[in-house]
Amino acid sequence: MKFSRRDWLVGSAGALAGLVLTPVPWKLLSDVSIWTQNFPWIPQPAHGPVETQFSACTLCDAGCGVRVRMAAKIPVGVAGASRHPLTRGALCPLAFAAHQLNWHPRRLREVRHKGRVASWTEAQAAFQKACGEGPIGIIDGRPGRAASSVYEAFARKQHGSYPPLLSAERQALEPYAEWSQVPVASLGYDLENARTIVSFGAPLLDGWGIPGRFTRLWSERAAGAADPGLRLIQIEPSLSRTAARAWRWIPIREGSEAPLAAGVGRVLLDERRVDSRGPMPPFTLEEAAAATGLAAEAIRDLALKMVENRPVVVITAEGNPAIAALNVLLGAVGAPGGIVLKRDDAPSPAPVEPVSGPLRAVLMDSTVPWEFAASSGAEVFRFAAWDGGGSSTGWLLPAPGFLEELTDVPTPPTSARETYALAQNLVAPSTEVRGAAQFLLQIDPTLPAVEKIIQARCEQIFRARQGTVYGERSIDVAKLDSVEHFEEQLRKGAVWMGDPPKHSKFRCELKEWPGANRVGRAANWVAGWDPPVLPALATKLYRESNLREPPAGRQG
Amino acid sequence: MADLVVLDRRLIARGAERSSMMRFMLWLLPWVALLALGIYAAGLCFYYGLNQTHMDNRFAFGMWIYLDLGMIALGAGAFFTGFLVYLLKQEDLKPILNNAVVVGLICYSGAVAVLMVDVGQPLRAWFTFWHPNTHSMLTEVTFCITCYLGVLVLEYLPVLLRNRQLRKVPSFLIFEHQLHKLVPVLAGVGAFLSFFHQGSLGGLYGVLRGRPFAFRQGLAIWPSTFFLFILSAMAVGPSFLILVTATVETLTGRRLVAAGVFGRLAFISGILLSIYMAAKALDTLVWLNITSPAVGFSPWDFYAYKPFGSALLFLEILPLGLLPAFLLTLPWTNGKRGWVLCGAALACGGVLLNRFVLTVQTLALPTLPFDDYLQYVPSWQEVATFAAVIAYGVIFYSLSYRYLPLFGEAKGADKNVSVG
Amino acid sequence: MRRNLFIFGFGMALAIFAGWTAFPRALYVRREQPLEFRHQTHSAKSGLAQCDSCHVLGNDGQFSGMPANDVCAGCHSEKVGTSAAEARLVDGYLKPAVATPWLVYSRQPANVWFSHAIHIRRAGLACKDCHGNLGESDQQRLYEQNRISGYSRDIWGHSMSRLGRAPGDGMTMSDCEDCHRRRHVEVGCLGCHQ
Amino acid sequence: MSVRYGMVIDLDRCTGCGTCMVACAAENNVPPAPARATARTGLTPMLVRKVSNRMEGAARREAFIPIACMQCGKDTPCVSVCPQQAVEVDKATGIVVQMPQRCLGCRYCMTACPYHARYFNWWDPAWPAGMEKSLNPGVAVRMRGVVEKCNMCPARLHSAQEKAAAAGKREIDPADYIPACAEACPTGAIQFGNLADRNDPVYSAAHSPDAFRFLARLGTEPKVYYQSREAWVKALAERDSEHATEAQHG
Repeated sequence: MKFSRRDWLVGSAGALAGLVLTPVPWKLLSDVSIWTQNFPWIPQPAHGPVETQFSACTLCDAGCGVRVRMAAKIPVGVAGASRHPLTRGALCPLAFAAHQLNWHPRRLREVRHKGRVASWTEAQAAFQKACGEGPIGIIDGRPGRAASSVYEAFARKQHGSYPPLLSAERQALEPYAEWSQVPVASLGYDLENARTIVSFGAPLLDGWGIPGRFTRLWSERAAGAADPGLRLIQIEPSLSRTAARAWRWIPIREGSEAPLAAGVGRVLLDERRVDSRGPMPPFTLEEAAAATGLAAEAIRDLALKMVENRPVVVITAEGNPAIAALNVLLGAVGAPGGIVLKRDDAPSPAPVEPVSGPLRAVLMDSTVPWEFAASSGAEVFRFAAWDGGGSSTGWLLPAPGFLEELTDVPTPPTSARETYALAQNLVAPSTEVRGAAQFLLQIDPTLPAVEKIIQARCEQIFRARQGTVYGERSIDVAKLDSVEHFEEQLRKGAVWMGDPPKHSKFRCELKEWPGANRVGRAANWVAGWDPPVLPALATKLYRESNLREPPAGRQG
Repeated sequence: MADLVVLDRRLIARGAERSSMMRFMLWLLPWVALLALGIYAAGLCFYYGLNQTHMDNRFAFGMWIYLDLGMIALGAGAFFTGFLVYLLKQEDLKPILNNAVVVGLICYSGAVAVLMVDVGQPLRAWFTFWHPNTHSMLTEVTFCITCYLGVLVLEYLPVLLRNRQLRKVPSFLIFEHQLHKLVPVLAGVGAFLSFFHQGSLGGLYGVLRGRPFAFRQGLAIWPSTFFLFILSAMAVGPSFLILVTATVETLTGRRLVAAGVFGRLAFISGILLSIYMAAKALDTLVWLNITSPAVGFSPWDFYAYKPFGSALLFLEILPLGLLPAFLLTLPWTNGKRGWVLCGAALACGGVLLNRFVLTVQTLALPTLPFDDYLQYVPSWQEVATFAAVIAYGVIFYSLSYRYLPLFGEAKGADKNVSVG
Repeated sequence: MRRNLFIFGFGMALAIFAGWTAFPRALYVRREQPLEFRHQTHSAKSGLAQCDSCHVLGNDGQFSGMPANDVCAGCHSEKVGTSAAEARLVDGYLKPAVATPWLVYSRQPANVWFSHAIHIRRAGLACKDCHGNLGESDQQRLYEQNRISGYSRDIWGHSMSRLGRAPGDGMTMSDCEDCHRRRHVEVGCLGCHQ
Repeated sequence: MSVRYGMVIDLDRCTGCGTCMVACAAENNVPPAPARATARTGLTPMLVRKVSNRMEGAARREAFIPIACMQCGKDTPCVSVCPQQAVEVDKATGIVVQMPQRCLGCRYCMTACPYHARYFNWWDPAWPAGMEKSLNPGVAVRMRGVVEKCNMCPARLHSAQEKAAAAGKREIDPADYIPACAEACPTGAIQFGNLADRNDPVYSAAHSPDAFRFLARLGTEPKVYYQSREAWVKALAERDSEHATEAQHG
């Protein structure tokens, strides 16, 4: 029999009817619906055992305590460690996405020379050659670490230079160091005991110093109260975050901080509000008023507010003697609640005397701010975990990223007490990276190893038998049985904090009222944030909302 | 080409005068081009996602939803004429019926097509049928529109089967005959479904208690907009039919319907429009004085934002509401074609404005006290996608008109045939 | 007329036959496990009688699922026996510390949250209530992957009709729902989704 | 005992640092913004908004308002409108749950939300190469074309429940379940807890004289409360409070 077209139609009709009685349509529908709910191209989180580790954040010199959530040995979340005595679990916004930084598109993955890809051996050879030819300069963004002493030792041996590079907060403390002959590293702000804090444009609530420390203090003692126990007076031309939340905001003309300080000084001295015979400021109250755009009465009122509720301390964004002088006038230097000694001064080794002639080469540690430019002429060996862009001169050497190397965290500049912590290498670097210290050690194996220096530092602290270790529980160092135990605690993410020094008094006086000269770089997008890049999720803050200005000099 | 012309001739009903193949092609050409562009734009949206549009998190609905609502309102003529002819036995409107079905089919299929581009995961759109949320107006809309689209297709079939070539297949003839008996039933079902989804389209915004500008008190389980939409759709449906037919008449240079038909449609349209206006005025008063203040929004604030001043409200009620209502009903204008067309146009404009206010203005207005008033301008992809629907409509209508007896056999008529 | 009927029926029968036989074969692709593993060998011979001697439920509620390398290394630190699989395990995975890429029969979609702790400790379910007698199997089961959804055939269950399934044969959302209904445990979306 | 999770956010404590936003995004695997994204097309389940008393100079005041899903408890606007039950109010916890895998992306719920706390995935989720390794394993990544919002960090609730079950307990330890934003807030401005429990700190905070809710008169009973002692901030609660209206037109 022959099949006609019609037969075909009938047959297929039957087939269609039949299909309905098979799993085909129904199963396909079900599978497709599952597929459309879990498209294979959607990124999948890695699975594996979840654990919690404690460490310190190494992205700026505040060294906040962090709690890292790890899945399958990879950090999947960062949060504050409430055990940390200064930050008490508070962090800056960027730290919460820091664990993603190691995959940042600008992560430096290979050695580069003048923009071209090179190798570690070439870099090493080039550096050794340079060492043979002339003095080497080593720039260290965060003095006081174990790595720092490696640099110092190397500089000594090579008769090179090791100039201290001070952060904005440290430079703000410089004038007092100068007037009192106390090393700047030994000074700090005793915010915990202050009752009035007068900020000349310092972003106290926006990442200044140790971000968590002041925000915690402020939220406990000031936030929302009509007459707070801690008065924050913000002097700033624009209504910043800090100004918006301050007890008083005093808007002044751009750059008229020094005249205002002088005016306030005038009032205090004329009206005998301070018991010091300090030098008279060069401005009259009227001149100050004219310069700042405030009414003379307003300046007087400010002066009275300053002394109304003591102790009071004045904080500046950058180093500026003309404002720092106020603290001397108010007797806030060397007094509780003011600028205090953070340790009984240990004799520090004589600094490496600076090189007279030009430097042959400069080695920059990965903590040096990307904006920092080395002295011209010298061959640059810059270590960095992220490429800030725009640098095709000299060598660019990939350094360990977030939590990729063991490093110690010394006392942050603004702290009123000495602290010490360790940041563990929780993550295995994806590419071959080296820290500057490691690099130098490969060139000169006789240098002290970072591990050894850390052990020595632990030994030293343990011998002194003072201070407390803040781990799962807080334990007095005196109660610890061995230095190993102490070091183990630190390696598990504990923080050591020293006791207040025995004799904290020191004298600090002024010959004449200093002139204004601003030093140091003003606070960055989030003050203190050192890496040249921002975590990818920072876009939430400046692109997906109107909360913050786009980053200045920071790669998103 | 030659045999194409032959085929074309064969498809055209005997005795029907149609323009030459060439002219018809030329007429279609621009529309086809527009259609192609739109399909490309829609393709972009499918491939790259809705970031191709200018909608955003606060302007979550854009011009697509607005024009969907508009089209479906204008397409209401289909169900309403069916309702009049078969259920209210207004036999004299029968000549307009096929035309109404085609217009309805175009509006609805077009709207559904655009909706498929509008949703973020079209592949999962069918979940609504599998896990329906019976409390959602959108569920009601989805169900009714899909069903009614089916009804429209069934209503269109007999018209299609009356094509000269298709008639030749005997079984088709039988089928068509059977369908014909069914048509009154279909009209009934269609009317029922349409009442509901026209209503639920109104409900769509009326239930938004989070948007006090659109939120309305309920009668039974439906907000007042539910009923206002049914009324307004019924009111403008016939008006739109008048406009379409008149347009076709001018394009083809033929009288397609008996003189009386426009008058009847206009009168019905006008009466319903005036009822609608009364209802709307009442509703607006209730909203101004009770609904809005009750939830902490002083209603006149909504009109404090330019360009959407309160002028818009009065524009909708007076020149685009009462005026056309009069033009369409009053004997001394109802008779005159010009006035009728003008009235119909105003009426359609009024309802389009109403849909615009409810969709676009609602989203532009702030709710939180620290929100700002928002602007939104559709992207070319949005515009093109929608233009494609218009093009599709024109093409579909042209083909139907050319090869199917939309207005019965157009006998005689003057010879100066232009397009169509 | 009769002829039409016959042809119609023929087409129908053909479709039904194909739909029940050829379709399932076409829908799933068979995949090899990285190693040849027999539960029975381990439970009987090596005295690992209990499931939790390898699949551990921690006190924090975490379930290990597929045992990690160090668990296997507990016995297989050096080659036990001479089979090729053994060599692959020790040299291929344990020594270089590469996680064994097991194909998991009961792997659920990413948006599913299932807690062994809750089902075992709180509801008191036994492993075989969901996984059937996988533990006694003396053969390594065939892993069939759905070409469309990408999940194991075990999720839908072996019989296409889903009739008369043994426990562990079928782990779809409706299977979860059925069990919850039977035990009168009501949970919302959050109960099982993430 | 029924649980009703909610928050009390102290606006006088909020410094607008944005920590909650980043912590939220990291916890919930929210992708970073693609190049073309703006503040209007972003994905910010927790969004801090800057508001002012609309004055200039020394009289100007600013405040920061963290906005997440308000977890409306009555006539929840987004629940009733969803055509295919992708949104529900969880019976056990009172959390308004959005299930992106069920969502078809019609965005009706977004138009229904008076707080604009719902966000649409306008782009395919994408991270720089390798970064997906750092995603939170407890949260499924959402695909393009669906709506998402704050589900109160369900992954944290899940691990708390798992922990409780492992210890043979039925109720979770409240200390184990704190959403990322509340945990991250450096000033403790965000308090999270059980509003149904009279002994819970959030209960008393929510009933303090300074507490208020935005657009409370819509009658949707939000479970996110705010508090402030400043009159002009309180005045932002309702649209027709004279201060607010004056602020618009002034």
